[in-house]
Amino acid sequence: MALTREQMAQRVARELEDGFYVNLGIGIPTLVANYIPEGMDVMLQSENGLLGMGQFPTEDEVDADMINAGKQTVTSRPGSAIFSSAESFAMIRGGHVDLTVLGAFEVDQNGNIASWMVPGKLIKGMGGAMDLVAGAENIICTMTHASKDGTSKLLEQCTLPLTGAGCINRVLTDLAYLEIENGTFVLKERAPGVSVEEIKEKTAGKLIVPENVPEMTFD
Amino acid sequence: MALTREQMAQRVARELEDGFYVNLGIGIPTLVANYIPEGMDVMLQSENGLLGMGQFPTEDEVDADMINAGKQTVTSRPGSAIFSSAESFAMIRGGHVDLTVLGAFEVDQNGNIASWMVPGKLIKGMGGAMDLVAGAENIICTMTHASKDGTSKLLEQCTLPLTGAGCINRVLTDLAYLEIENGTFVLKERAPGVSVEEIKEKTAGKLIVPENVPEMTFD
Amino acid sequence: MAGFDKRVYSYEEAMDGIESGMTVVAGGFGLCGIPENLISEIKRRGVKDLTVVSNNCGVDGFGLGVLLEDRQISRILASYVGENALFERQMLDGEIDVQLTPQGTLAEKLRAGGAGIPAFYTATGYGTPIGEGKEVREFNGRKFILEEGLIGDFAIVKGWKADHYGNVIYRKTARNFNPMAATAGRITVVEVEEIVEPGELDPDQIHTPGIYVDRLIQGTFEKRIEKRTVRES
Amino acid sequence: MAGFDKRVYSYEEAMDGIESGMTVVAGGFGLCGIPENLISEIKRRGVKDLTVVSNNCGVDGFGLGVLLEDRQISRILASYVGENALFERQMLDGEIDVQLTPQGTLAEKLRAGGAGIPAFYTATGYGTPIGEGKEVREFNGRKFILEEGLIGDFAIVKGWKADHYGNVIYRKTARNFNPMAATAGRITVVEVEEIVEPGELDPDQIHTPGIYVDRLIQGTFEKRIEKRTVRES
Repeated sequence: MALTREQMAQRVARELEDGFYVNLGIGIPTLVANYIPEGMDVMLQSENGLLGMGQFPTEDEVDADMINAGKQTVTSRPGSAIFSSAESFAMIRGGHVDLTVLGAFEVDQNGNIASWMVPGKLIKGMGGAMDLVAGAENIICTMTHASKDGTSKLLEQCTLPLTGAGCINRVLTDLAYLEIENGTFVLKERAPGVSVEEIKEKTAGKLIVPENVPEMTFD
Repeated sequence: MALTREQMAQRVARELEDGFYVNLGIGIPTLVANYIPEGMDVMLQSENGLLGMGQFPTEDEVDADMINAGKQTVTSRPGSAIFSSAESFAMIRGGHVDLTVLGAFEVDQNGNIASWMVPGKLIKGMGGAMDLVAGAENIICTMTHASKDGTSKLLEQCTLPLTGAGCINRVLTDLAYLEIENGTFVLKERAPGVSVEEIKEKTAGKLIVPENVPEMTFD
Repeated sequence: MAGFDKRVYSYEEAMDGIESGMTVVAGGFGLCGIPENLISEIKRRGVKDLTVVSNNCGVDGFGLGVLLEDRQISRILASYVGENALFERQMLDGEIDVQLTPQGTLAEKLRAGGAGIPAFYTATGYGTPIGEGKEVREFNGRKFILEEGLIGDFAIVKGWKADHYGNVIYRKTARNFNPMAATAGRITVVEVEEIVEPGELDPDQIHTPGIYVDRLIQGTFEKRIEKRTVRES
Repeated sequence: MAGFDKRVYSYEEAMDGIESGMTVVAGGFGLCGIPENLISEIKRRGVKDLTVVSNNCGVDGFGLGVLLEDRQISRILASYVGENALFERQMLDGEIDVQLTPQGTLAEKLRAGGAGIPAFYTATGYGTPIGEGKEVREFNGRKFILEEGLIGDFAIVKGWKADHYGNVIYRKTARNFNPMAATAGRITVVEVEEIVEPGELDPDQIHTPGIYVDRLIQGTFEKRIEKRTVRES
């Protein structure tokens, strides 16, 4: 069975470490915040200029001056810091964020990522995504493994305009967790009940399948 | 009579305008602060990171955390702002300071300035001088017109290593106030009792002498 | 206006000198921390053919979006231009030239422009359409592209508190692009919620020193919220 | 050290891992805002062949000057190195390689290094000995030179107050180079006068966000004054 969005978030959360500064993109990445393991502390960075993002506000706490990078009203946790967008991207570009999680349309075996533009469709802009992928050493892409018609999104070469070149080394799809090494995807884990065959079939890029590919487990 | 240091500062102060942000170098430039005309407000920038420098502190006010760019203890005036050195030089480099006054060893007819290094002597460093001359649109150099043995310091071409190239357009010496235009010094005012002849004699660079060169007056 | 008193008392005076064809740098992220009233004044004046530099372009009927109604903007540098149907139509119709710029690069272009840095290298956008036509250069085995600093004829900024001298403090994430915008205008106009006497703000806590500010006005703000997201209390 | 608690409780722990041959970026201007005790710990450890990046090099017997006594520094990037007889002798004897760097360029090199900008153009130093051998480029009819960003193996920083997470506030002109230094260390160590609980500092008023800080220690400071200049009260 393919992973649900929640399971994907849950699996990504296992990559967190205590004391990590993390930037979570919109969509599934945002859900990762709900699965931070107990006893572990993670600080969320919001690229508009907030380190230490808290929960959504209660109706009483709503403050127009307090939003996240998705433009949603938020709160900050005790010990947070607020700064300009230039400072925020200095952190990002300078590699100070420990982990970035973001969605993608396509990823290829050379670590290229396409996530911001589908030619012919309306282009809304890349926001901070290009800065995030260029700045973080440590990025996890979350995406469905293939489109609904079965077309792979893990490619030999991205077909859509890139967000970043050679910057991705970890991908979590609804079918598998893979790493990218030396121009190839390496299958590390598969979703419960998903066969290696199915993953092979839905991966267009070069794929190395180790002898033993453990199944993910979820409580 | 050549101007005294105090008269030089007094003459420079006439270039101030109400609302000017000004950076004053060490030496005669520092004295300019004593001659700000009454009713005029000028804000002093200190390049270590202070806008709105005040007087020296009283013995009771001395604070090791409060110094100027000359490393002297200072105070700040009400409405001052304190910032990092990167921000301070962003202001300077970005041309936000209205007037910079600094000393020099030599200036030449192309607006080059040498003020930081005499080869063979110990080199202590340029501090912020190179940033200041490159950043300000509006710089006044204060210096003696010639050395004690009569050698001119207003040259065709600087002989000492430069602090900045083509950045000076106003010079106040102990003998004259000059502007630099199109590769030549232009004599604008002379010190009381100093003859045009003496200035000509002590100016090695190309010098234009207008028909009428007014004498400076001091109260 | 004598000495360092930057206060003006009408929005007309605040935007005096703005003309068609100028470049306007605007602070704000989404609808948060935007100079609402300065934008309204630009609309009122009807100046056209503006180049706008701003992370976003407001929404239909609010923020910079209001300048679209009379087609006052002909060119925009922004990182994200969704949330705005009128904008999309004008973009698709070719009425607006949109230069999409990564958010961090946009922030840094303004910071550089204000700081007298004509250009800098960044890895952001290398190998993407954003890097096309830009100089590529390698430092320590990694590839970077050259991006230029940027300043505008006017910068319009929303602060929280300021003193007469134009020393400004921002509030929470309404800071965003405002501090860089403030440094990057030939004329910088700041509107704030409260103006206090010089000496009332702690010099250590000024976000935008007054040297960057040419005009200062106190206004009232709607502060519309784009995505009100709440949890059960 | 769990989660974001950056506190350490000895200077030995604070400078753990520093080795001979490393590059150390130090905050401070003159003797103002210098990390006195972190410098003392470097002296105590006796590591040699250090490259020091700092606006100044202290005075004889205080600040970075103490590292000269046992010849621990072999190279320094600074804008001004007067006020130090021992330094002058080592420089003239060729024992120290001094790379004089304009103050604003030094500040910007650290800011760029910390911000992931490998290089930038500046007019500062063009046409001077500082520009020799550096790429010259024209933007808008004016000449600029290329300067590279810079980071150190360690950054040593003096703050005023910080919370456990390493969010730091500086006091008055002791801020100077400290905020940039804090961003430009592979390991950034901050010593402060007071450590408070997370939540006690206003998030809007943090000068150095904790993300830049690896270790935090509370110390006591002599704060020697280099030029005590007073007026009659």
